Amino acid sequence: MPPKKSIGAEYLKGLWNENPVFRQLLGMCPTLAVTNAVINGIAMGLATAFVLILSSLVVSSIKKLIPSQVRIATYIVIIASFVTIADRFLAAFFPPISKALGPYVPLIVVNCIILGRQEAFSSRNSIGRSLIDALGMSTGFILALLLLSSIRELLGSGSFLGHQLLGSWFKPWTIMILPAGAFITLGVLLGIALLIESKTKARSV
Amino acid sequence: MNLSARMIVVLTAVGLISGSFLSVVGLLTKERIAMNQQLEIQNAISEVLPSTKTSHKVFEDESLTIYESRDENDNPVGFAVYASGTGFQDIITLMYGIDPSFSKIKALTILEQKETPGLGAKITDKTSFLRYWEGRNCEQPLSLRKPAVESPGNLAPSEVNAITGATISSEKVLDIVNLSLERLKEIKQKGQLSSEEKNAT
Amino acid sequence: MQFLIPILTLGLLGLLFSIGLSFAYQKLKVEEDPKVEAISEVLPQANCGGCGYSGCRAFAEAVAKGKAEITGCPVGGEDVSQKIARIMGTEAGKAIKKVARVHCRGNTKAAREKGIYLGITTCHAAHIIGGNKECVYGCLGFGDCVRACPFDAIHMGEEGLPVVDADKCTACGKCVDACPRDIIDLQPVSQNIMVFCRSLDSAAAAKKACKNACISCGICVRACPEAIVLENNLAVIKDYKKIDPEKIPAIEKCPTDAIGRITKEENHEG
Amino acid sequence: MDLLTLFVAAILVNNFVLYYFLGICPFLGVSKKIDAAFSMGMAVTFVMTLTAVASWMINHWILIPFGLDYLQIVSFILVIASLVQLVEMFIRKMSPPLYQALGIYLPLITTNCAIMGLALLAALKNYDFIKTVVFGVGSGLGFTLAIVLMSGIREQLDLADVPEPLKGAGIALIVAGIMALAFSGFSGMIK
Amino acid sequence: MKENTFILKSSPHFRDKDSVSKIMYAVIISLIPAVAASIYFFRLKAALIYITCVASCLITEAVFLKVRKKDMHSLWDGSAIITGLLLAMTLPPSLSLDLVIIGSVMAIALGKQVFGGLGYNVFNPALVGRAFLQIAFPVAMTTWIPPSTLQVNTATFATPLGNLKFLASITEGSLTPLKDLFWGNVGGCLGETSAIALLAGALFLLFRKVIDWRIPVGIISALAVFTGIFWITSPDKYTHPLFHVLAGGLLIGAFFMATDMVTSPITPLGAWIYALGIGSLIGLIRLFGGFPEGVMFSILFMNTFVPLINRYTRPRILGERRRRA
Amino acid sequence: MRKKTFPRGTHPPEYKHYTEGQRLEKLEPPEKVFIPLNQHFGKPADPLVSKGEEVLLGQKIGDSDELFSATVHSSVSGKVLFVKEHPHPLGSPALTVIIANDGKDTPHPDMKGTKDPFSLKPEDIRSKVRDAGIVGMGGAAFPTAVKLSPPKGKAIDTVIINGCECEPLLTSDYRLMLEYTKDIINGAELVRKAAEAKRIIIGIEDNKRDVFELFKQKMNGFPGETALLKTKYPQGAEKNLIYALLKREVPRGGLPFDVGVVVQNVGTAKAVWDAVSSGTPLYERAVTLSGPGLKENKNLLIRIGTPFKHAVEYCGGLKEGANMLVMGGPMMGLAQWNLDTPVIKGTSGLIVWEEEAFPEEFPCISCGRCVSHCPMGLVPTRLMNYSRHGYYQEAEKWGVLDCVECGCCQYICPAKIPLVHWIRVGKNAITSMKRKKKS
Ligand SMILES: Cc1cc2nc3c(=O)[nH]c(=O)nc-3n(C[C@H](O)[C@H](O)[C@H](O)COP(=O)(O)O)c2cc1C
Ligand SMILES: Cc1cc2nc3c(=O)[nH]c(=O)nc-3n(C[C@H](O)[C@H](O)[C@H](O)COP(=O)(O)O)c2cc1C
Ligand SMILES: Cc1cc2nc3c(=O)[nH]c(=O)nc-3n(C[C@H](O)[C@H](O)[C@H](O)COP(=O)(O)O)c2cc1C
Ligand SMILES: Cc1cc2nc3c(=O)[nH]c(=O)nc-3n(C[C@H](O)[C@H](O)[C@H](O)CO)c2cc1C
Ligand code: SF4
Ligand code: SF4
Ligand code: SF4
Ligand code: SF4
Ligand code: FES
Repeated sequence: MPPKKSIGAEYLKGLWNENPVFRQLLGMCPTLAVTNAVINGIAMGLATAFVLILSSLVVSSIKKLIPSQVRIATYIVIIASFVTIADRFLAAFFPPISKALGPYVPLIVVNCIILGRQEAFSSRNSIGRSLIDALGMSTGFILALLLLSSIRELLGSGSFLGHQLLGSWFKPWTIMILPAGAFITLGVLLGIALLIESKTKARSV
Repeated sequence: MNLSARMIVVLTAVGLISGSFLSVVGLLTKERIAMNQQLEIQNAISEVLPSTKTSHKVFEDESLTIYESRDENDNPVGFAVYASGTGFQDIITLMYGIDPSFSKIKALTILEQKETPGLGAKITDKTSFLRYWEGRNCEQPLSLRKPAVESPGNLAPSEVNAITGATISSEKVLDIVNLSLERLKEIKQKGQLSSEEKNAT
Repeated sequence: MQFLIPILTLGLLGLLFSIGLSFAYQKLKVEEDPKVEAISEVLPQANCGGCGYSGCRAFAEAVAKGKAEITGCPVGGEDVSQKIARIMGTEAGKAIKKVARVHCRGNTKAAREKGIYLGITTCHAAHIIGGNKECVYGCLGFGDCVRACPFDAIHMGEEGLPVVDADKCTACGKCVDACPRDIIDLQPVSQNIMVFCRSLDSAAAAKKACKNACISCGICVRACPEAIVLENNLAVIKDYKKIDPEKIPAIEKCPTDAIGRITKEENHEG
Repeated sequence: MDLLTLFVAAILVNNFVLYYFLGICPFLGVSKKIDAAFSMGMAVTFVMTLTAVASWMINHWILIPFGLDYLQIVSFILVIASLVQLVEMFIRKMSPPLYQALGIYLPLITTNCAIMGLALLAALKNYDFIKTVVFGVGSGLGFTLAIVLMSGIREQLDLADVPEPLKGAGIALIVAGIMALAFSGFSGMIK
Repeated sequence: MKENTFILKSSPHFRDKDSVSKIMYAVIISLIPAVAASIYFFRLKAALIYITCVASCLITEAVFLKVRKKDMHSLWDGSAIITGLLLAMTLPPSLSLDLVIIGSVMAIALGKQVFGGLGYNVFNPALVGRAFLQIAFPVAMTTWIPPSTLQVNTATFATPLGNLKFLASITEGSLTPLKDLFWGNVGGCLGETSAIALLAGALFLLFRKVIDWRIPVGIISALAVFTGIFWITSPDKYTHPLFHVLAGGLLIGAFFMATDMVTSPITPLGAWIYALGIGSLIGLIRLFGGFPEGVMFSILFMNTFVPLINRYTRPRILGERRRRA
Repeated sequence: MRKKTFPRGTHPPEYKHYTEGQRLEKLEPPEKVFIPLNQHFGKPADPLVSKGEEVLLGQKIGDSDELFSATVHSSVSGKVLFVKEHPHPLGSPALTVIIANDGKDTPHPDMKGTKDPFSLKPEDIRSKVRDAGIVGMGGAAFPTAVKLSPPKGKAIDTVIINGCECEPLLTSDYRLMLEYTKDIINGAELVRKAAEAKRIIIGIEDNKRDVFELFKQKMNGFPGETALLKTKYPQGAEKNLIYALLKREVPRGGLPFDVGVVVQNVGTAKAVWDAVSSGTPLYERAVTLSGPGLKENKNLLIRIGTPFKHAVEYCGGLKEGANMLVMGGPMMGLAQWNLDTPVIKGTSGLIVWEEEAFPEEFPCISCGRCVSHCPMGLVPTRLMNYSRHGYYQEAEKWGVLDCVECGCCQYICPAKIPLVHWIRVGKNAITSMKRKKKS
C-alpha cells in the first residue's frame, strides 16, 4: 500500500488526479446521458453522491464482517438500497427531474464509480478515510457533470440552467443536446484533460 | 463459523436489513408518487377540457385510456383521451379533449416526447402547433396542412398545421390522434364506454 | 404484512444468491499464483476493462502469465506499471538492481558514415540494409531502444547515442530486445567500468570506422589480466568482481576510450 | 409497432450504445480488438436475453402482484448478478473453449448498465413477454454491432497518427459521436 | 572517385510518377464543371460559399498542422481543398456563412485532424462536416431556394426528393421533370443540381484511373435495383429508378464522395460490398426513412464498416488454398 | 500467339535500349580479385587456401560440408594475399579471399571436359554442377545442385528456363540468349536430365521477340517449347512464371518442386553446360553496366571477384553527380556504398544514376493500388503498417513472409511509402523471432 495521504490530498485527488470521469473513465453512461441540461447534470451528480457517500460509509463500517466471496454481492445490495431511496425520493418530491433522468437514476446501481470505490477503497480503509474519499469522488463527478452539461446546454440551447444567456444572434447547435454531441464533447474534453495533464507533468519534471 | 455458512448468513442478513429499510421507504413514498402521477393526469385533463370539475376513467387498455369529465354541475364536458404511438425518435404520449358527441377536438397536449429539440420537439409548442388543434372538426379523419399557414382561420375545418422542418413529427401526432379517434368511435359503438366503475379519480 | 413481504423477498433473494455463490466457491476453487494476488493488490480495481481484459483480476492473471504488458492498465498509469514491474521483476533477480547499459561510443563525431542514408529511420530498418555507419557492430543511432522503453528511461543524447536514466530504468529489458545490434545489456548499477564497443573488426578496419572503437591493443588486458581478455579483436570483461579498483586508472589508459568508467552523462546524472 | 420493427429499431435506431448511452464502459474498454469485442457482444446479447426473461418474470409474477415495484432495482440487480454468476459457472464446467471465448467477459457484464438498463427500460415501456424478449435480443445485437464496428475502427486507428491526448478513449468517443450521426439516418424509419 | 557519398536505401529504386497531390488536384479539376454549374444557377451566393468553405478548411488544416508541428507543405496536398469544395457542394445555397464556417471547421477538425490528418480518417470529412451541420441546424439545412433560372413564387420551395417524400401518390406532372434534373434546373444543394456537369468530371476521373469504377457502378446499380423493385410492384406509390439516380446527391456521392480512397475499402471485393451497401441503404432511407435523402448517412454508415470489410476481404495469396465458402 | 501472363503486377519503363545492342565483351581481370566465400543462399564456404598460397584459374578455394552451400573457385591465377573480411555487396563485410593476379590465367588441371555430356547419369551431372560451384544466376543464388535434387516423392516434370529478364535496364540475359543460344539450350537439356524431367519450357517476354524466334528455331530436336510471355514485371519471379506458363500455384511457403517444376535462369543453364562440357567452374558471369550515371553503357563478361571500380573504369567512369549505385536491377537491386565491393555470382548488373530530390512521403491514402499490383496477392499497406508498429504476428498472419520483395507495391504507391523496406523489417523480425524460439 502506498503511504497514507493527508486528508486534504485524499479529498483533492478525486477532483483531478483520480477524477472518475476524466481520469478513470468511470460512470460514462450517466455522464453522457443526462448532461443535456445543467439541472439534470446536477441532480444526477447529487443523487450519485448520495449513494456513493452512504454506501461507502456502510461498506467501510461492516467491511470486516463480509467474507470476500460475497463481497460484491453484498455491496450490490447495499448500493441498490440507497439507489432505491434516491430514486423514490426524486420521484416523490421532484417529479419533473425524475422524469427527465428516466432510468438513469436506477442505473446508478451499476455505475462503475460506486462499485469501484467500494472495492478499491472503502473495503480497505477506515470509515473516516472512506468518507473523505467518497466526498472527493462525488465532488469530482459532480464537477465533471457540471462542466459537460454547461457546455452542452450553452451551445445546444444557448442557456444555462434554463436562463437564456446567449442572445438571439446565437443559433443553437441542436447536435449538442443529442447523443452525437454528447460523445464528441466528452471526447474532446478528455483530450483536453490529458493535454493539461501531460503539460503539467512536463513542467513538474 | 464455516465460510459458506458465514457467506450465507451475511448476505441473507444484508438482504433482510435492506429489505426492511426499503419497505419503509417504499411505503413512505408510495402515496406521494401515486399522487404525482394522478396530478399529472388531472392537470392534463383540465388542460384539454378546461371546465372539468371531476373526471373518471371509463376505458383502459394498452394504448388507450379514456376519461369522462364533468363540470361543476355534473354535466358531461367531454372525454379526455390519453394515447401514445411512435414519433420520429421514440414514443409520443399525448392527451386531447373531445366533446361528448365526438365532433370537435377541444384541445391537445403532449405529455411525453423525445423528438429532436428545436425541431420535432416543437409539437409541444403552444403557439405554433397545439393552438391549431383547438376546435378542429373530427368527424372525418384529420389531415395535415403543408406548407403551414399563418393563422388557424386559414385552415379547413379538419386540417391542422404542420411544423416546418418537422413534418414527420407532425404526421406522427396526427396519426396517433386519428387512430385513437377511430378506436374511440368503435368502442362507443360497442357500448364499452358506459363505465361500471364510477370511482371518481 | 405490508412490511413482511418485501423483507422476506429480499432476504430470500439474498439467501438464494449466497447459497449459489458458496456453492460456486467450493466447486470451482482455483489455485492461484501468488503474483496474481500481488498484482491485483496494486491495481486500481476499477474493473473498467480499459486494459482489454475482463476486469482487474483477469488482467493481473494475464500479466503474471506474461501475456499482458505490464503497462496495460490505463487507469493506474505509470505509478501502477512501475509497481507491477517491481513485482514481476523480483522474481528474476532479487537483490541487485540492474540497469540497461549501451556498449557503444560510436557517436556522430567518432563513427564514420557510410553514405547518405535515405531509408527508413529506425535502427532495425537501417540494420537490415547494412546500416548507415561503416562500423557494422555499433549503434545506428535511430533510437529504437528509446521508443521501446515503456518507462521513458532512455533518451537520445546530443551526440547520437542513447543515454539511460538509471533511476527510471526498471531493467525490463525491452530496449535490449529492441536493439538490432545487440549493444545494450542489463548490468548491475554498481558496475561502473565496462567495454563500450562490440566491434570485431581488425584493428585497422575498426580504427578507420570509428575513433572510439576497441583496437585490441591490449593495454587494458595488461593492466588487469585477471578480469579482462581479448576475444575476436575485442576486449571483454570476463569477471567484473575481479577488477581491483586500484587498477582502474591503468585500464582507463585505453587510447580510444573503448573501455573505462561510465561517464556522468552516460549515467544521466549531468 | 410489430415485433420486426421493434427488433430493427433496437439494433439501428434506438441503439443501446449510441442512443441510450448504456454499456459505455465495455464499449470503450473491450473494443480494442475485434475478436474480444465480438465475444463481449455475444456475451452481452446472451445475458440480455436471459435478463429480459428473468426480469419480466420477477416483475410480473412477484413485484407487480405484491405491489413491490420499489424493489425493482434491488431485485433486478440481484437477479442479474446471480444469473451471470450461474451462467459463468455453467459455461466453465460445460465448455472450456466457450468459456475462453465468452465466459471471461461475464464478470464485466455484472456491472454493465446495459443489462440493468434493459430490465428497467422493458419494465418502463410495459412490454409484454414476447416484446421484452425481442427487445432484449435486438438490443444485445445492437450493442454487438456497435462494439464490433468500433473495434474495427480502433484496430485501424491503432495504426494511425492520432494526436497523443486523444489516443484511447478520447478518439473512441469522437468516433462514437460520428457513428451516432451516421446511425441517426435511420430515425423516422419506425412506422 | 568520391567516397561515402552514395545513397543508401532499400529497393525498389524506381517510382511511378503519380503522387498523392497529383491525384488530389485531378479531383479538384474534375469538380470544376459542377462548381461552375452551381455558380451559374445560384450566382454570387454560391461563389461566396465556395470561397468561405475552402478558405476555412485550409485555415483549420493549417492551424492543426502548426499545433502538431507537422510539415506545412502538406497544407497544399490538395485534400483540404477537396474537402472544402465537396462540403460546399453539399450545402443548401441559402445557408448563412457563419454556419458554413462552422461546418468547414468541423469537417477538418472532427472529420480529419483528430484522427491524425490525411490518410487516417475513418469517416469522409466533408460528410462529417455536413452531418454536423444537418444535425446541429436542421432547419437551416433543409431550407431551399430555387435556382435563379427557375421562376417560382412560393415562399417555401422543395427539392425534387423532398417533393417526392411528401407526395401522397405519384401522378403525371407531380414529379420534377428528368430533363431539369439532368441539366440542373432544380433546387437542392449547390453541387448536386446538375447531373451533366458531375458526369463530365466523373468521366475524367474514371479515365485517369483516379477512382475505383466498382464503387459508382455498385452504388448506382444497387439503388436502381432497390427502387426498381418497388417501382415495378406499385408505380403509383414509387417512382422509377432513373429519377432516383439523377435526383439529389446520388451522383456526387457515388462518384466523388464514396470514392474517397481513405474512407473506402482497399480490396476489390471490399469495394463491391461497400458500394452495394451504400446503394441499398440510400434506397431504404429514401423510400422508408425519415429523411428525403440518404446519401450522406449511407456513406457515413458504410464508412464505419470499412475497417471490417478490409479485414475480411483479404485477397487470396498466390498459392494459398482456396478457402471453402 | 496468345501471350501468357499472371494476374496483377506492373510495367515500369524499361530503358533496355541503353545496352540492348551492346555485345558481351570480356573484361580483362584486375590486378587483385576479392572473392567472397559467401555468394550464395546457405552457409558460407570455408576457405581451402591461406595467405601466401599460389592458386590457379578455376581452382577450388572454398567448400563446405553443408548441403545448402556452394563451392568457390579462383577466377585468376596468382597468389593469395589475405583471407579476411572485406566489403560485400550484400551489406555486411564477409570473409573474402584476396588474390593477386599474375596475369597468366594458368588453368587448373582439374578443368577437364566430358566427351558426351548428354550420356551422363543424373547424379554425375549434379555432382559436376556442385563441383563447379554453380548457383542460381537469376538473383537468389540458390545452389543449383540442391535444386536439381528434389526430395523423394517430389517428381519433377517440367524444367522452366527463365529468360524473362523483367527488370528494367538489365540486358545481360538477353545478350547471353542471343550470343550463346545453343549453350543455353544444351544446358537446359542437361538440367532436364539431371532433374529427370519430361520437358523444357523456355519463357521469354515479348519485348525480346528476336530471341524468342531464335530459340524457337534452335529448340528443334529438344523435348520442349519456347513460350512468349507478356512484358510485365515481375514475369520472371518464379512463382508467377510458373503460374503464367502452367497455371500451377506453388503453395504458400513451398518451392517450385512442390508442383513438379524447376526454374533456372538462362545464365545458370549456360553455366551448367560450361561446367559439364568443358569442366569450367563458375568464375565468370555476364553483367550489364548501365544507367545515366555511367559514361558508357556495356554488357561485360566479368570475372567473379572483380571490384566494381574496375568495371566502372572500363566504362569510362562515373559521371559527375552520380550518387545511386545499384547492384542488380532498379526494382530489386541493392544499393552499394562503395566501388570496392566485388562482382559476385549473383551480380546481374550494376546500375548507376543520379537520384534527384527524394520524393515527399505521404501517409497511406488507402488507394489500394499496392493491393491491385502485388503479384503475390498481398495487402502491402497493411503489412507495412503492422511492421511499422511492431505487430509482427499480425504481419505474419497477413502473409508478410510470402512477399517476394518485387517492389511493385512501392513502385506504384502514390504516397511514396517505402513499403518494401518496412516489409523487410517485418520479415526480418519474424524470422529472427522464429530462430530465437527454436534455440
Ligand atoms: C438531426 C435531425 C433531427 C430531426 N428530427 C426531426 C424530428 O424530430 N421530427 C421531424 O419531423 N423531423 C425531424 N427531422 C427532419 C426530417 O428528417 C425531415 O427532414 C423533415 O421532416 C422534412 O420535413 P419538411 O418537409 O417539413 O422540411 C430531423 C432532421 C435531422 C437532421
Ligand atoms: C493551387 C495549386 C494548384 C496546383 N495544381 C496542380 C495541378 O493541377 N496538377 C498538378 O500535377 N500539380 C498541381 N499543383 C502542384 C502540386 O501541389 C504538387 O506540387 C505537384 O503535383 C507535385 O508533383 P511532383 O512532385 O510529382 O512533380 C498545384 C499546386 C497548387 C498550389
Ligand atoms: C520479383 C522477382 C523477379 C525476378 N525476375 C527474374 C528474371 O527476370 N529473370 C530470372 O532469371 N530470374 C528472375 N527472378 C528469380 C526467379 O524467381 C528464380 O529465382 C530464378 O529464375 C531461378 O533460376 P536460377 O536458380 O537459375 O537463378 C526473379 C525473382 C523475383 C522475386
Ligand atoms: C476520389 C477522391 C474522392 C474524395 N472525396 C472526398 C470527400 O468526399 N470528402 C472529403 O472530405 N475529401 C475527399 N477527398 C479528399 C481526401 O481523400 C480526403 O480529404 C481524405 O479523407 C482526408 O484524409 C477525396 C479524394 C479523392 C482522391
Ligand atoms: S527499456 Fe527497460 S531496460 Fe531499457 S532503459 Fe527502459 S526500463 Fe531500462
Ligand atoms: S536500438 Fe541499438 S542501434 Fe538503435 S539507437 Fe538504440 S542502441 Fe543504438
Ligand atoms: S508486397 Fe511484396 S510481393 Fe507484393 S508487391 Fe510488394 S514487394 Fe511485391
Ligand atoms: S499504394 Fe500506397 S497509398 Fe495506396 S494503399 Fe498502398 S500504401 Fe497506401
Ligand atoms: S456506467 Fe454504463 S457501463 Fe459503466
